Amino acid sequence: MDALEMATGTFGAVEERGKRLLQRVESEERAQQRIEQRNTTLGRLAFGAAMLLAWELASGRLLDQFFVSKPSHIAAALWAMLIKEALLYHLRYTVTEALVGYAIGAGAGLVLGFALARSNFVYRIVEPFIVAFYGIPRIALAPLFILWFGIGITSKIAVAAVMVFFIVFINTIAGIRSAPVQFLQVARVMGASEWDLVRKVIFPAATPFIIAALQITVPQAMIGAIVGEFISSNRGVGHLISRAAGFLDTPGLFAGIFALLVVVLLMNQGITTLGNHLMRWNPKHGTVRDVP
Amino acid sequence: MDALEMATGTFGAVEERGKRLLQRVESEERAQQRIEQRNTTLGRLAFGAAMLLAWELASGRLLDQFFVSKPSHIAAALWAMLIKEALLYHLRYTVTEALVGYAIGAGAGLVLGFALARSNFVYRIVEPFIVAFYGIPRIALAPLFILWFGIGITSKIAVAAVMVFFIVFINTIAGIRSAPVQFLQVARVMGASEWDLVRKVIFPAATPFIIAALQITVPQAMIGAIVGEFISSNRGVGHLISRAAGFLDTPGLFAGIFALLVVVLLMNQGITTLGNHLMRWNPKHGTVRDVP
Amino acid sequence: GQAQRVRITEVHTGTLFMAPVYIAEAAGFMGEEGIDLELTEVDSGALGIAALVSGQAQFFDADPFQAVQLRRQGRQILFIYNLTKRVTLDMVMHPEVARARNISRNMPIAQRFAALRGMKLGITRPGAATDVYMRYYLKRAGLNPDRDVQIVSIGGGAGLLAALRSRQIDAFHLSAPTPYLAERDGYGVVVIKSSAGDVPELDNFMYTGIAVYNIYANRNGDVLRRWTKAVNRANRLMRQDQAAAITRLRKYFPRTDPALLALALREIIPALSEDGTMNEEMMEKHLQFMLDDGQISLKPSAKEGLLWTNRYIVK
Amino acid sequence: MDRGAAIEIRDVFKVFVARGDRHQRRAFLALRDVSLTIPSGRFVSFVGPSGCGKSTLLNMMAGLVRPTDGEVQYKGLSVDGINTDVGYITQDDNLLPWRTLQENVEVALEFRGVPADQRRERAARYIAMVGLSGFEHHYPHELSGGMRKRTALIRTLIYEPSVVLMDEPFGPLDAQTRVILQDELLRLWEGSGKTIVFVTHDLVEAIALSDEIALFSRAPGTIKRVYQVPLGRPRDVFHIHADPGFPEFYDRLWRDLKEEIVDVVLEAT
Amino acid sequence: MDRGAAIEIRDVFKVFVARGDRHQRRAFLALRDVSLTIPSGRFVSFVGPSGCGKSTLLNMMAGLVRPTDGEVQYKGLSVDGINTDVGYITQDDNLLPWRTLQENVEVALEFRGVPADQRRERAARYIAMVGLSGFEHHYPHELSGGMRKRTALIRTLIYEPSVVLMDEPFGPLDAQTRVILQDELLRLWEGSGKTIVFVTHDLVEAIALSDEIALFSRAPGTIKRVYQVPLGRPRDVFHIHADPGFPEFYDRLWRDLKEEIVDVVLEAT
Ligand SMILES: Nc1ncnc2c1ncn2[C@@H]1O[C@H](COP(=O)(O)OP(=O)(O)OP(=O)(O)O)[C@@H](O)[C@H]1O
Ligand SMILES: Nc1ncnc2c1ncn2[C@@H]1O[C@H](COP(=O)(O)OP(=O)(O)OP(=O)(O)O)[C@@H](O)[C@H]1O
Ligand SMILES: [Mg+2]
Ligand SMILES: [Mg+2]
Repeated sequence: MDALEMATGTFGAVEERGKRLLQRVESEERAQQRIEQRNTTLGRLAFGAAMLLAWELASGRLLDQFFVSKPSHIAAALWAMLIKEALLYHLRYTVTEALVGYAIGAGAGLVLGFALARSNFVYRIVEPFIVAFYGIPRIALAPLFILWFGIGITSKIAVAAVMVFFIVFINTIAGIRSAPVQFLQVARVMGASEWDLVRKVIFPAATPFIIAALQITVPQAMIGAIVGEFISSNRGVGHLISRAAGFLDTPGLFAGIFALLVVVLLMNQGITTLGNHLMRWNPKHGTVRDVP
Repeated sequence: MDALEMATGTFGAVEERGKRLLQRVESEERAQQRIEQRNTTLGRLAFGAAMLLAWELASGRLLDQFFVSKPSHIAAALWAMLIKEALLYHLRYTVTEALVGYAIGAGAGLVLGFALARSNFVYRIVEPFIVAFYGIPRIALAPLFILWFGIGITSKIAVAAVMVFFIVFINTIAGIRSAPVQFLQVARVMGASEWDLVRKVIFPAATPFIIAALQITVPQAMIGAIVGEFISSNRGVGHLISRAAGFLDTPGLFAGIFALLVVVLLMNQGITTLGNHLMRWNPKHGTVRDVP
Repeated sequence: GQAQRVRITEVHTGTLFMAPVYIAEAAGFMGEEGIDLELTEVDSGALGIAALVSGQAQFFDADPFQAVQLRRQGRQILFIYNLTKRVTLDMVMHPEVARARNISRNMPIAQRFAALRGMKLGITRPGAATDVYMRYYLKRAGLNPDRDVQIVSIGGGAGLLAALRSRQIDAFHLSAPTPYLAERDGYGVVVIKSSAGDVPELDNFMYTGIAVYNIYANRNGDVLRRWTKAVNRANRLMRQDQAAAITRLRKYFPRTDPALLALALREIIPALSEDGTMNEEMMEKHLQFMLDDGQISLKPSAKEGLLWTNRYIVK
Repeated sequence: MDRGAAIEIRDVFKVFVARGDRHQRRAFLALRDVSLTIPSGRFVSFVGPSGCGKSTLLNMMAGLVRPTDGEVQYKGLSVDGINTDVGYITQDDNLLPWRTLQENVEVALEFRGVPADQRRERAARYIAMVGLSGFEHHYPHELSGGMRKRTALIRTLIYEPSVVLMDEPFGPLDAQTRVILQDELLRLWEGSGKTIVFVTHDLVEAIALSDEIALFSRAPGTIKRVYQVPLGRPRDVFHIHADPGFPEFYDRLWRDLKEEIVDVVLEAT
Repeated sequence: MDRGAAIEIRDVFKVFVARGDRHQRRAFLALRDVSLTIPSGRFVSFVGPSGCGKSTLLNMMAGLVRPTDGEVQYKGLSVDGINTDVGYITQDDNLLPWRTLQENVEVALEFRGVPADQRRERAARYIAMVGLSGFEHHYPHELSGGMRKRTALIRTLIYEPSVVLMDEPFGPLDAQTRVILQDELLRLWEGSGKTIVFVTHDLVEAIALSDEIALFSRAPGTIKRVYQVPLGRPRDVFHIHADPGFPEFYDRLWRDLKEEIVDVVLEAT
C-alpha cells in the first residue's frame, strides 16, 4: 500500500489536486444554485404559458366561454379595471385586510398553540370547542360579524384572521408535540427558562409545521378578505368580483381574481423563502428524492 | 456499601418489594388512563355547559337575541327540525357528501403529496399553481362546479374534496420532507423498494403532519358540503340552514349548525384516536408539559 | 291525465316570488298535469344560468338582464311566465333617521329619493337588483351614487337587519318579508314601497320571470303549457284562500312561523303577476331602463317571441 | 474540599412500562434497591453491563426520571423536578440540529444571559481544547460521531456546573483523542472541588480517572460493589499502566466483572 | 475462498461544503487521496483519529456519498447509487422509532418479502444471541444505548449480506458484553466467506478481529499505512492478550498512532 501511495505521485502533487478540487466544488456549489433557480423559473413560466394557451384554445371549443372566458379577454378586462375601476385602489384595500388578518390569525394561532400545547389538560378540554367553532359555516356568522366588527375594514380582517387561525393553531400544536423530548430535557437541565425553551428549542423544532401552516393559510387569508367583502363592503377586489359576478361579466370576474393571485403568489414566495431560511440547517430540505 | 445492602434486608425481601412495585405500577398505569379520560370528559362537559349557560344568560341582555338566539330556543328548533323537517334525512345526505368529499380530498392530497414530494423539481414548478388555485374564491368557481358536476350530490362532494385536498397536500409534503434522511438511507441500503420506503419509513415519519391535516380538514369538509349545498340544493342540512337564513330564523339556523357539529366532533374524535394509535410509539405524544 | 308523465328540474333563487310554483307543486297541481317537478335552490342568478345552459335544469327564475346578456353570447333563453308585475323592493329606514329627516310614505316619491342624500344605504351585492334600483333612485333625485351617499353591500337579509339595527346603515331595500321584520321589531319604518307601486316607473315592469332554454321550449311546448296551467291554478288559490296557500307553502317552509309567512304573502302578493302574462310595454320598459342605466349597450327588440312569449300560458 | 454528600441515593427501585406490546403493558424492574453516596468533590465512575440502569440513575440525579420507590437526594434535598444545578452530558449527544457547533456550545451561556462577545470568546477556548477549531460553523449532521460527542462535552463543561454527570463522554472517540481528553478533564477537575459522576465501559478509563468505582450487576441493576481506587493524584493518564497500583487493581475489577459475563453468556445461548 | 477485490478504492478525494457560515460557504477537504483494496472474504479494520473520514469512506462504499474525485468500485463495478449488496451498520443506530425492537430487527426481511413466521423465528434467534430476549416489544427510546446498538447490529446481520460495513458496532457496550459479541461475530464470520469492513477505536479489538488494519492519518484523512495482523485463526478473543504475536504488534501499532497524537496535542493547545 505504501508503494501505491508513492505511485500516485509526490505529496506536493496531492496537495495541488486537493486545492483544485476545493476550488472546483466551491464554484460548482454556487453555479448549481443558479442553475436550479433558473430551471425552476423557466419551468414555471412554461407551465403557466401552457395552461393559458390551453385555456385560450379550449375556451369556446371544449369549455363554455360564457363561464370560463378566455385569457385574452381577461387581460383586456384586467387592463380596463386598472384604468377605469381604480383596481389598484381596491387591491390595496383588500391586500391590507388579508395581510393584517393573516398576521393576526397566524400570531394568535402561534401564541395560543404554544400556550395550550404546553398544558395538555386544558388543550384536551378546549380542542373540541375550537374544532366545533370551525365547523360553523361562515355565512351563518355573517350577522354576528356585522354586529361585532361593523361593516368597515375590521370585519374583513376578522374573517381573514379566523380563517387563518385554526390551521396555524392545529399545526403549531402538532409541531410542538413533535419536538424531541430529549432536547427539552437537556435544555432544561442546562437551565433554560420556559421562554428559552419555547424560543430556542420548541419553536425551531416546530418550524416545518408552522411553515406549512403559513403556506396553507396564504390563500385562505385572501379568501377570508374576499368573503368578508362579500359579507359587507363598498370597496375592495371582492367588491369588484362580486359586481362582475352580478353582471355576469366572467372576464371581469377572472380579472379580479388574477389581480389577487399575483398577491397570493408573492406572499407564498415570501413564506417559502422564510421557510428555506429558517430550515437552512436541514440537510434534506428540498432534496428528498436523491437519497445520497 | 456491602454492609448497607445487608442492612436493607435480606435478598428475599428485596425481591418481594420489587414484585409489589411491579404490581403497583401496572395497576396505577391502568388507573391513570381511566382517570385522565374521566377528567377530560368532565372538563369538556363543564366547559360546554358553562358556555351554553353564558349564552343563555347573555342572550337578550348583552347579545341581541334576534341574531344569536339562545340555547333553549335552539333546542326547541332542533326538536322541531327533527320532527317536521326530517332532520335526520337531511343530515344523512350532508354527512355522506362531507365524508365522501373528505375521503377523496384527503386521498388525493396524500397521493399527490407523495408523488410530488419525491420529485422535487416537478413540485417546485407545480406548487405555485396549486397555491394560486386555492386563492380563487370558491364563489367564482361555482358556475363551473355546476357545469362540470351538476346540481346533484356530485358537486357538493367536489366542493368538500377541494377544500380538503390542499391542506392535506401541503402538510403531506412538509411531512415527507421532515423524514430523517438517515432513515431513508439505511432503509435503501437494506434493500427497501420505493414502495417500502413510502410505506414503512416516510409515511410513519410524516404521520404527525398528516394527522394534523386530517384534523384541520374535518370541519373544512363539512363546510365544503354546506357551501356546495348553498350553491345548489334541495336537501341537506345546508339547505335547511340556507332556508332558515332566508327567513331570518336564527334558532333554526343554529339548530342546523348544531346538528352538523355533532358530526364534526365525532369525526374529530375518530381522527384523534387514529392519531393516538399511529403515534403510540411517540414517548411525548400528549405529555408535553411535564418534561420528566 | 292522458298526457305522458315528465320529470323536470327547476332551479330558483329561493325568493318568495316563487310562491305560486311552490304551491302548484305542493298542492299536487303539477302532478295532476303529469309533471314531476323537482325544485332546487341556487345561490345566485349566474348559477341558475349555468344549470340551464348545461342542461341540469329546464326552468329558472331569471331577469331580463340575464336574458339579454346570454343573447349576446349566442344563447337564447325565453321567458314563458311572468312572476312579478313591478319591482318588489321595499325600503326600510331606521326610525330615528326617518324622524330626523322627516321622511314618510306620505311624501311625494321624488322628495323621498332626494332625502337619501348623505345616507349609508345597504344593498345585497354590487350589481344585484338592490344595487341597480338603489342607484336608479339616487339618479332620479340628481344624486351621484358614488359621492353623495355611501352604498354598502351586505350579503343577505340577516346581515342587512343586523347592520340597520346597530345603525351601521341608515336604510336598505329588499323584498318582503325582511323590511317588515325591522318594522315589526321597531328599528325600521318602511318609507318606499315599490311593491305597492310607490315608484311609477318601476310599475308594470318586467322584473322577474320564469325562463327556459329556447331549444327546450321548441321541443316541449306541451310540457310548458301544462306547467303554466298548474302554476296559474296555484296563483288563483293563493289570491282566493290565503290560509290554504300557507298550508301548502309549509311543505317548503315547514318550521317558519305561519304568521310570518302570512305577513310576507300579504306584502308581496300585490306585486305578483296574476296569470304570468307579459306584454311588449313591460319588457320595453325594462330594456330601456337597462339601456339608460348603461347596463347594456344594445337594446334588443321587446317584441313577443324574442325574449318572451305568452304562447305557452294557459290561464 | 467539602466532604459532604453531593448525591445520596437511597433504596431506589425503578419500574418501567414498555408500550410496544399491544395487548398487555407489562411492567418490569430496571433498578433494584440501589443505594449509594457520592461525596462532594469526588470523581465516581459507574461500570456495569449494558442495560443495567446506569443512564437511568443519572437521569434520576438530573431529575428527568423519578424513582418508583426510594429517594435521590441532591445536596441534602430530595430531587423533585429538573435539577439545573448539575451538568449532564447524555449518552446520545442531543445537539440541537438547527444550531452550528459554536451555537450549540454557546447555548447554555445564552440561557444564562452571558453577553455575546464573552460567549464567543469562551466557546472558542473550549472548542480549541477539544480540537474542533475550524468546524465552528458546521451543523451537527456535518460533523463526525466523535466530533459531535466532543461538542456535547464542552457544551456542558463551558458553564462550569459544580456537579457533572457524564454518560460515556468519550464513547465514540479513538484511543488517541480519548487519552488527551481524559488528561484535559483531569486537569480541569483537579483542585476545582467539582463532583463528577462518570459512566464508562472502559475499565482502564475508570481506574485512570476515578476516586471510586461503582460496579453494577446486570439487570435488574443494583450496585454490586463500590471500590476505592488505590492510585494517587495527580495521575498521568498517558502512562497509567505503569502505575504500581494499577495491575493488581485492574485484575481484581476484571475478576469481579467476569462473574457477570458468565451469567450473560449463559443467558445468550 | 474468493480472493478477488470486494471493494477497491482508487485515489479518492472528498470535499464537503459546510453550510453554517452564512456569508461564505467554505469547502474543505475531508479525504485526501485514499486508495485501498479490500479483498473478498477478509476482515479489514479502520482505525484513526476522530473526524479523519472513516465513516465517510463507509458511506461511499454503501453509495450514500459520492467521491469528489477518484472512484470506489464494488466487485469490479463503480459504485453509482445505493449499494444494496452491502449491509451497513451505521455509527448512529438509526433504529426506526415507530417500530419495536423486534419490528426493527425484522424490517430488512420485510423488504425481502420473507413470510411473517420465518421472520419472527429468525429474529428471535438473533435477539437471543445479543442477549435482548424479553425486550422484543420495547420501542427504541425504551432501550439503553447499548441495547439500541445491539439491535442495529442484528438488524443488518439477520439478512446475511455478503459484505458488511460496521461503524463502531460495539461502541457503547461494556467490556464484558463486547467480548462476547466479538466472539459471536467471529464465529458467524469464520468460514462464511463474507467480507467485513470494521471501524473501531479500540486497538485491541482491531487486532483481535482483523486480517488487515488500515491506519488513517488525521484530517484531511488519508491511509497512512495498512498492516497485516500476524495472528493465526481461529482466535480466542477472550484471551487475545495471551497470543504470542500480540504484544509486539500492539506496540508497533500504538507507536505509529502516537505520531498522530503528538500532532493533535500540538494543535489543541
Ligand atoms: N423510558 C423507558 N421506558 C422503558 N424502559 C426503559 C426506559 N428507559 C430505560 N429503560 C430500560 O431500563 C433498563 C436500563 O436502561 P439504561 O439506559 O439505564 O441502561 P444503561 O445501564 O445506561 O445501559 P447502556 O450501558 O447500554 O447505556 C433497560 O432495560 C432499558 O430497556
Ligand atoms: N455531510 C457533511 N457535510 C460536511 N462535512 C461533513 C459531512 N459529513 C462529514 N463531514 C466532515 O468530514 C470529516 C470526516 O467525517 P467522518 O464522519 O467520516 O469522520 P470519522 O472518521 O467517521 O470520525 P469519527 O471517528 O469521529 O466518527 C469531518 O471533518 C466531518 O466534519
Ligand atoms: Mg446508558
Ligand atoms: Mg465516524
